[in-house]
Amino acid sequence: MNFDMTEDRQMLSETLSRFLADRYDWETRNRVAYTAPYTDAGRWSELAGLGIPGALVPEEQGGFGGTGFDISVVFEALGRALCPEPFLPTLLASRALEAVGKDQTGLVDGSIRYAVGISEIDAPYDLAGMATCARANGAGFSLSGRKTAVYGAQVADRILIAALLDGKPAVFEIDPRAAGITPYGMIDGGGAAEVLLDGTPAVLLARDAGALLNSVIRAGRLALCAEAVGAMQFAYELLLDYLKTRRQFGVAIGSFQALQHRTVDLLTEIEQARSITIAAADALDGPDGDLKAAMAKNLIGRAARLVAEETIQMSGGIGMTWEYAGSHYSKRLVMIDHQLGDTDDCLEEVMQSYAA
Amino acid sequence: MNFDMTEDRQMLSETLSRFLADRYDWETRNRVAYTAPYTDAGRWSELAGLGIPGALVPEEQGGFGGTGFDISVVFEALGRALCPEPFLPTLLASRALEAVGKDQTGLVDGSIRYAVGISEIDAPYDLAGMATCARANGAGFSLSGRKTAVYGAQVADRILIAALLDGKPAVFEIDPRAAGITPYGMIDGGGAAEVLLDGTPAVLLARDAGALLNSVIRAGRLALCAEAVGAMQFAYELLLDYLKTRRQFGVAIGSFQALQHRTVDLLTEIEQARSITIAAADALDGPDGDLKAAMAKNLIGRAARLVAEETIQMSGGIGMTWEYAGSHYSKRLVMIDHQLGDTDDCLEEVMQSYAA
Amino acid sequence: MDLRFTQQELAFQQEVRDFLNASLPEHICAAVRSGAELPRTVLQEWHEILGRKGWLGTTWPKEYGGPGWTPVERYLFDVECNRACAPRIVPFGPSMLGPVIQNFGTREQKDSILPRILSGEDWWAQGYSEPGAGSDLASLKTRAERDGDHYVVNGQKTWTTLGQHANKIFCLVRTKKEGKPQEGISFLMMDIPSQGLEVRPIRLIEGGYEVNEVFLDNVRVPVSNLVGEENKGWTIAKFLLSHERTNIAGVGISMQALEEVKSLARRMIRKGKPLIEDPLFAARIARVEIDLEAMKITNLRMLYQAQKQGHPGPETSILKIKGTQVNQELRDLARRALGPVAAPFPGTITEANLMFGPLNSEANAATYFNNRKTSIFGGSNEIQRNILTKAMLGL
Amino acid sequence: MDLRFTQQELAFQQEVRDFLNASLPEHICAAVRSGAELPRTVLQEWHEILGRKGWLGTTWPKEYGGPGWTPVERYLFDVECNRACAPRIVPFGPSMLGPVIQNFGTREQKDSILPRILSGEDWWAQGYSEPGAGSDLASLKTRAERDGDHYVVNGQKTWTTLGQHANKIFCLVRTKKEGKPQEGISFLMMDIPSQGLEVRPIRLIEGGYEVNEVFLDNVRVPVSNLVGEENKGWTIAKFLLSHERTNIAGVGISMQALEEVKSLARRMIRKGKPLIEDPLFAARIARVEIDLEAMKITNLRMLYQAQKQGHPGPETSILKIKGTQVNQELRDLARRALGPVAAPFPGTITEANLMFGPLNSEANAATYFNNRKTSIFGGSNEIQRNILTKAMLGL
Repeated sequence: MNFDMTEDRQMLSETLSRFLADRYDWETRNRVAYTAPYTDAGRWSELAGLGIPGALVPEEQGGFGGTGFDISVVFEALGRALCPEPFLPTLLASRALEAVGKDQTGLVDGSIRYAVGISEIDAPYDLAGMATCARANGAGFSLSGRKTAVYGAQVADRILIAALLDGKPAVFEIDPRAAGITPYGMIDGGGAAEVLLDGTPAVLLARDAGALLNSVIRAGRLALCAEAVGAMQFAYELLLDYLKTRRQFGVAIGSFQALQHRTVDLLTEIEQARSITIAAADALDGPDGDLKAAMAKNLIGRAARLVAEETIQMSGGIGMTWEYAGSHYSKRLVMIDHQLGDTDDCLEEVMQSYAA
Repeated sequence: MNFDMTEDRQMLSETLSRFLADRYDWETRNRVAYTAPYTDAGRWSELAGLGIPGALVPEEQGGFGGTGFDISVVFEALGRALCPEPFLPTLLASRALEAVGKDQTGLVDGSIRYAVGISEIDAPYDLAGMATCARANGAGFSLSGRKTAVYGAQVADRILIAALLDGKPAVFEIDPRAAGITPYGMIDGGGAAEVLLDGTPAVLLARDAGALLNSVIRAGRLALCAEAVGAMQFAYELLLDYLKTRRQFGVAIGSFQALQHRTVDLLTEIEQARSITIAAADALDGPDGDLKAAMAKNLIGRAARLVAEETIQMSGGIGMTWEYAGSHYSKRLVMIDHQLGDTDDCLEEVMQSYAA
Repeated sequence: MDLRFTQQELAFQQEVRDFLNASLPEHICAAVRSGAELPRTVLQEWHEILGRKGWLGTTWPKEYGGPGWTPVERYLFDVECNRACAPRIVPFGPSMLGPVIQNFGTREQKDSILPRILSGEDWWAQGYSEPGAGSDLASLKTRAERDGDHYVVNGQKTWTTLGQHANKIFCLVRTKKEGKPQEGISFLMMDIPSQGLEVRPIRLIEGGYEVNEVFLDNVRVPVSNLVGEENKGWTIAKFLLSHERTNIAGVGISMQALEEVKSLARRMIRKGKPLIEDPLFAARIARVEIDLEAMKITNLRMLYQAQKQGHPGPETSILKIKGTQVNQELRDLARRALGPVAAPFPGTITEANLMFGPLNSEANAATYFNNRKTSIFGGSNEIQRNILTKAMLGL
Repeated sequence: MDLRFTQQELAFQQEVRDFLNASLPEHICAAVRSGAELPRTVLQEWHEILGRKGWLGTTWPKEYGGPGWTPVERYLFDVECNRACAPRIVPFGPSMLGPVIQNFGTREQKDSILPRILSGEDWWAQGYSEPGAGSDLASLKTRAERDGDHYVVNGQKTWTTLGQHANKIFCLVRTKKEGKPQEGISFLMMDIPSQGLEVRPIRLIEGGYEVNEVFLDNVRVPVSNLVGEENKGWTIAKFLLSHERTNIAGVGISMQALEEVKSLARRMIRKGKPLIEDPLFAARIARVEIDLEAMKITNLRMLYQAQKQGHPGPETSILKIKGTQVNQELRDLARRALGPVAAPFPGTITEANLMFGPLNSEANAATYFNNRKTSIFGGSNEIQRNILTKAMLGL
């Protein structure tokens, strides 16, 4: 049993955090987060140069990481800085490309941007309800349907699409220029797009890809959990600072016991969130990977909402303002629940394990 | 709109409360609550003399009440004093007898005690899962099956039993001496029994009695809600007294803000519980009767558990002791959820109203 | 015990419904329903419609040109307006300054100020909070010093709701430094614009602008703009705090929000079925529906008490606490119901209606975030708990 | 980062399992599983079995005859014992007084007291709390006055767990009135029975007896029964508070309770299906299972920290808070699962096994009520929050 990070991962974490502190200050963050195209091409290249995408990819695929703990280290640091760069789609794509043995050089060096379209409006969290389908089309395939909230699709060079082929989920690659892309900013920062497919030409990457997609989703869930842990920790530190310095009725508001006890409850939930994320990282590609990821995403959904709402409430009016960094952390913490399976959805997955 | 009690009901409430204060002191209460046969025959007669059973029965049936507000006034006073006398089975029986137009003189004057057996271990809250069934038997019927937690059955002169007849719930009357009665005390005070039926002779009171039984159950739910409101109010007052008088670290513990705010939250939930009970009483025999009773029982289940647990916690070790009245209030408040449909069951009934 | 409204009250309710049917323009409803920020023109249009009907000063007695409604009638009016998706009346003139002038103003103030509120001509803002004094008004620092026939005001106000639209503002200012902090506060009215007065909008968490900072730099205010006595402003502040609490629970708003959540949950599909059939989501709706059902009665009970006593008691703080909890829970469900569809930042979708138009729910996440304010502004829920502790628990 | 135990730790775990398989008598297991109060004989039997194995003083170093386990080994031992439904070791001698004597006792005290704890010969009780000083030990009033070679002790202790079974008790007493309240407290051992010492059981909410009041009326205690220096008892109290917290979360107990809840929910039928298929009940189980899963890791993380630092930090209060929440939630579910079957007062059913025997769950409601104590005794969760506030928030 060892809860220390390896030296390599510690260095990765420090490198990334230092870069974000130096080159991704709060002003930059807010500009990128809320202005199209919701990424900074220069800084993206720099991040690639630091090896951040590579840390999400196994060695056999040209990277130098790709395990659960590599993913959690990277996303925790991104979450702490609330970095809006589209690393989530990078990770999702990498997991899919890994499964089909496709070259990831462009992904690792940052020169090719990927996005992954799985969710649909009427089937946001389940593969079974998917309506997008593929039709064989001479040598290739064509896709029809609509993928919703495809993160990073507004700047993607290639998009991987989950679609039904012979009634089973399969994975295809498309050229975004051949699809209808409606980009938008997200309320918590960063960009996404609706992807409309109407006979869009596509290359088949994997047939019968249910297991592949589950592996993509559970890695994505782990990443979101780790991001939330980093964001919660920082939001908590901001709150502590506020409680110590803000005065009301002649004393620091942190001296009010009702707020003290609520703050302790936040600390407790953050530690629990950290723990379940460790469990999910550890289990990622083992037999319990799906279950632990669902457990983690459920606990994170509950804890992150609590932290988001309580830090707003306890910071009084300040917590409601755009100017205060805490408000942006709260937004991200709440909206993470809208990605790749929400609290209830993940709980239902855990409940399914009870069926005799 | 008028939230004052009528003069008659106010008098009823005061009469009952005064009787309970004078003739049902705490020592008596604990003796009756925890010693077989879990009723005091003399005081039961006195209560009948005061007209308490009669208040649960409509005028046409020999009583002078029987509306939702009559029921809630009586049970709130009983709950405030934590009276363990078996008025719940009296109410349940009265509703059933009323529906079939049977004479209730003995019920009103307290000379005949009734109990009502509906719940079964595997179908505690739903009529559909009932297994007890009736067989025509020459002139009459015989019943076989088992009814669980039949309140007041340990002293009942007659027991009404819900059983399947031709696949539909029907209501029968039996003589307890012809059934297997296993009496016991309940953890929160008062008595009940398991009723084992093995070809037990029975008189049919009502065929196809689903609606009748629903009317019995919703009146029982209302009574339990009102009882809980009375008990919560008293437990809350005990807590306030404790917070004001108990000192720790040199000050009254009520001066700790964390406890203050939690106490306010109890007050809020108690007022909400009172309100939903008023709504259920008002709606009792109207078109929304079942729905409002289910709503009330759900909210009461949540509020009562909160009040029970928080009053124990905030009263420190004292709240854990048998000697402290508050602990008995906590027990009753928790165990009310085990009678006639629990929090989840009632919530599911409300959810069913959403089905398109 | 009788939960029914009187025949007279029911007739009044019908009258309000008929009026709303006839007079609330569809484009205003639609704007409210969209959840987006309402422009000044929409609010102004609605104020003027109400003003023409004589229904803008809902708490005003007939002698001042108000409708002379009972608390129950005011409650019914509020609920019906909310249910019909009418904009909320901007309260600072009609519901706050109006009653203050009626109770504390001079003859001249009554004559000059009240008619211009009723007509919707003046748009008032409120300057209470300061950066260092949010819920703690006694510690406010903005000072007004007498200079001949004028006060000279210096300081800063904040959280001034819709101040960007206002042409008038009333403020609490410090006119005496000695003595208890509550003493030495005065109630002063100012024009916008005034020399030295600057209104700067504050952007809120979801990206909208509805509150402002107000900077006061040697603003000269005629002494005739003082309401009540100098140094007695605390009395007016307390009067306002306990004055208008019939709609503090926001029952009508929550009823409307519940309908929207249900309607949304019927349209969104999860695992091949409407979301409302998902037991965990349905359970969330049912719990809050039950809480709301109880709160309706709690609200009526307190209204009944207030009507009997002539004034609302501190127990109405319960309505604020529970009312905001229910409202915020409903906003949470509306956001949650959308799943990934909740993601877009309102306004960033360039192809209108292509994407989220049919769901008509683009603003649900923004509304959720914006509504976190309800438990903070206007006396935070923590302050409400302190009030209740003091008043009801005697602690 | 590596969640796996070492080969050595896994071997140790297997050794504990083998031991429990071989040496934990079935009748003891059954008694624990029933949820009923355990009689002294059962506890004593188990203590002696552990004593013979040398595993009763789980925290003791080898030099004092203990097993010399690491914190991880102690954790594994605790969890395996809980999972196997072994009785909990009554901690006052083995886990509390033992370490105190080892750290603060004289040579003579070590020689005379430690072996009798290890053998299970002495049964110790703890006299800390007083009616006026529960969580607030500094205000305790029981006083010990020197009279030649003796102290004369007067006062009252309360919440003395299982004191009715004890033949020895250690108490915190006041030996000096002046100065800070924490100063002037001493740590004193007494025999039971002693002239003037009376143990009176307190009945708890569910009807059982496991705590006591201890009345001290001119009890004469030899000065040699003082542990450590006079007036330095506070140091010992603090040592104990931070000493043994590896099992404070009760992970093993909760794992066992979760299995019981699931098993119960598979057997109880609702609406024609096993209760575990009811989505609302299954959701309750799943939420607490997830919390427990997280708590396992939180516990290990803190164990790891404690092992590195040599002592547990204040953050272990998190384990107490969350541990009791999880445990109490599980007890709630076990009670809830039973529906009406939870009603009977244990012991009042005259026909054994006819009614509830097959469900083996007669005590579930009683256990739920009894377990409300876990968030109160041993430093209430409010006290834990105060500790965390002070230590981690610097407030």
